[in-house]
Amino acid sequence: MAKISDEQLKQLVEAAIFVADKPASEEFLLETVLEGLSVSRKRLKEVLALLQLDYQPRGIQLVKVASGYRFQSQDSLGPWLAKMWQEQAPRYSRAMLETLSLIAYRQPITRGEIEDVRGVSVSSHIIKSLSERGWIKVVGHKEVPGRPSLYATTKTFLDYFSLSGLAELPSIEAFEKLDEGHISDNDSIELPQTEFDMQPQADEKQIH
Amino acid sequence: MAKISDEQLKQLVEAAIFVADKPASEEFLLETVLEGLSVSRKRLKEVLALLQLDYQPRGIQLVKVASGYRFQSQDSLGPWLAKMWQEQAPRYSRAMLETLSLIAYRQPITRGEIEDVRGVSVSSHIIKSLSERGWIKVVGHKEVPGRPSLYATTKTFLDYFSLSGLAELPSIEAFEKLDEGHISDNDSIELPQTEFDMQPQADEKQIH
Amino acid sequence: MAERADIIAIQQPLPLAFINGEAVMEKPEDLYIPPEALEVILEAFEGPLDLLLYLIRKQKFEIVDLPVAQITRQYMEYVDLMKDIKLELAGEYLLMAAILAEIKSRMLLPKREEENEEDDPRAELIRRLREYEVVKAAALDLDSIPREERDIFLPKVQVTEDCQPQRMLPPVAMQELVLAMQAAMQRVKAFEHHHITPETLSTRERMSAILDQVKADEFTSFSAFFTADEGKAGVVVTFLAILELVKESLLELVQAEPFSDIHIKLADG
Repeated sequence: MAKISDEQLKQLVEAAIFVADKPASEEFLLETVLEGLSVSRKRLKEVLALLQLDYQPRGIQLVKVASGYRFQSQDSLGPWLAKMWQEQAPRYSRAMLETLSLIAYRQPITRGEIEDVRGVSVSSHIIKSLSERGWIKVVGHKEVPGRPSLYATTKTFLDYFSLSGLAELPSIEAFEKLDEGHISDNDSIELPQTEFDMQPQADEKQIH
Repeated sequence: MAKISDEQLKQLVEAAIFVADKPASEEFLLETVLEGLSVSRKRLKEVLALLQLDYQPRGIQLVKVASGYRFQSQDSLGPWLAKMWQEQAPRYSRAMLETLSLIAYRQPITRGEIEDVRGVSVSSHIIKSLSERGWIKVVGHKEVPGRPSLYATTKTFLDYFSLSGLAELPSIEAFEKLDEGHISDNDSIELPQTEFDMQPQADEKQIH
Repeated sequence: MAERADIIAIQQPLPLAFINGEAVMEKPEDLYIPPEALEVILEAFEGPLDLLLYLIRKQKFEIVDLPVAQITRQYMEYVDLMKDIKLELAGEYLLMAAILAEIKSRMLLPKREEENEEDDPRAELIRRLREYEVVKAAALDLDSIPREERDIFLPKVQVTEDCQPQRMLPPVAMQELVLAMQAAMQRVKAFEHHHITPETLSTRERMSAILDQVKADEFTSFSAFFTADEGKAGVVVTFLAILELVKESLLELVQAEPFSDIHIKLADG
């Protein structure tokens, strides 16, 4: 088997993650670009850690998301970088975000269960949009009359929000407290007033 | 006008070139991400030169192409990176497998002899594919009119099938057992049905 | 329900009716909404729980204290406003109205001694409100975390032009090779069984024989060229010979209709 120097290995892994079409997992790297180079997983992990350090002060960061490693622009640069595109980023309706949050925090969950919590029906359109974006999928059926679909979030969802796992979702504690039945009343709750200011702008795509 | 530190400017320009959909020209950068930041073209050029230096020892490089700046992988890494886009070649045809097996079991053998057994002609494509894969080679010529090539399998072939020699090929009795239909259910011979359901290949011609 | 009837009765022409509705609004300063924004606001509620939460928070109540009488009244005011501007009022809002009315009536009943906190008729509604509040907050949090397209952008790095996708060669199992060999050998055997020894029937020879047999001025039936005693091999040779002759334009084939008998004659000229 061919040998590769640490320097070459770092360059190769770096370039591979940059040019890959999707986040690159350790397996993917070992099976493709590093195939036949007798690089151990441990050595690969070391290289990845080094690269993460290298890029810490840069405009682009090496991050680990659910489906693997990828480079992405620093969060703080977002507002500036967004100027490069005429079109604004899609915005999501509250109905969609609430449905998505429930699926994320309470998965696997049925549509009926989502409706019970939200107090309103969930439109098929929302479920369809979330499925089409690849954020949710049916993972099974609940063994109750009607065998309703059980929904869960996907890796694509986590990748989109730059999360490596569900545990990284914010305010998961609130859900845990809720399950235990002792949520504190002084938890900061946003008032709806802010919501009302969000009038859709003409050039925005509002996704319901 | 807002001011931006040299460090921030470098990060912003770097990230912008990375995430842009096409090579980013100086004008493009000044008019989009740097808009309102009072960055002179001279200062931008300095930053670009610094970035080019930064990336010199890395797996990707900042290069200036006709329409602007872009990052691209280091030339020398091309052959390795190519492995990331592996195309799965279609499975071998029955004609190909039979030809290979005849060469393996009856070597050295001429193309004409293979055709005699198979009852159909052996396309040049098959011989070429097997040769390119390094599994067969010409080991001599039969002393008959036309002096046809004699084919044999290679060491690469043995390595692929983890055989230390031809003697380790499954014995011919195995075939007879199969012929007599005495194959027991726990014999580990299983093949995707598709292999044998295959329609005659375009590269096979009936011999009249 | 009498309350609601009153509101409808005193309703004035749109849109002023919503703003100067002193008769229905206890705290007009809190409920003042610019008329053009009213519809947007009412549509912004994600359902009855959302509306109730809004009312509770607006009055700075604690959910646990849930002053049912007050909240119910305000809730009904909003529901009526929604009806007035003909918002498509979902059944969920009316269902909640019924729930509130029921709680209210139960609260009015004298408390029995042995009743504990869990028998509070508000308990279930309080539980749902708190649960919904958590979901609502989670949705806002989710919306605020950095995400692709809006806050995070992914680099697009080119590979150099000489970098071509690598073609993976198909895997071959030893078993496949064995079975292929077996198939080839079986074919040899099958061929030997039907072997006609020696190879006396040559296609060329048969071509000459057929040319002798056919006539130029009348058709001969296709079947006339085949003889049973030659077996399959004979049929094949004859067939090939005829095809060869047709190919060389020496014979002409005629078939009146599909599947009918084929007739053969010598080609003209």
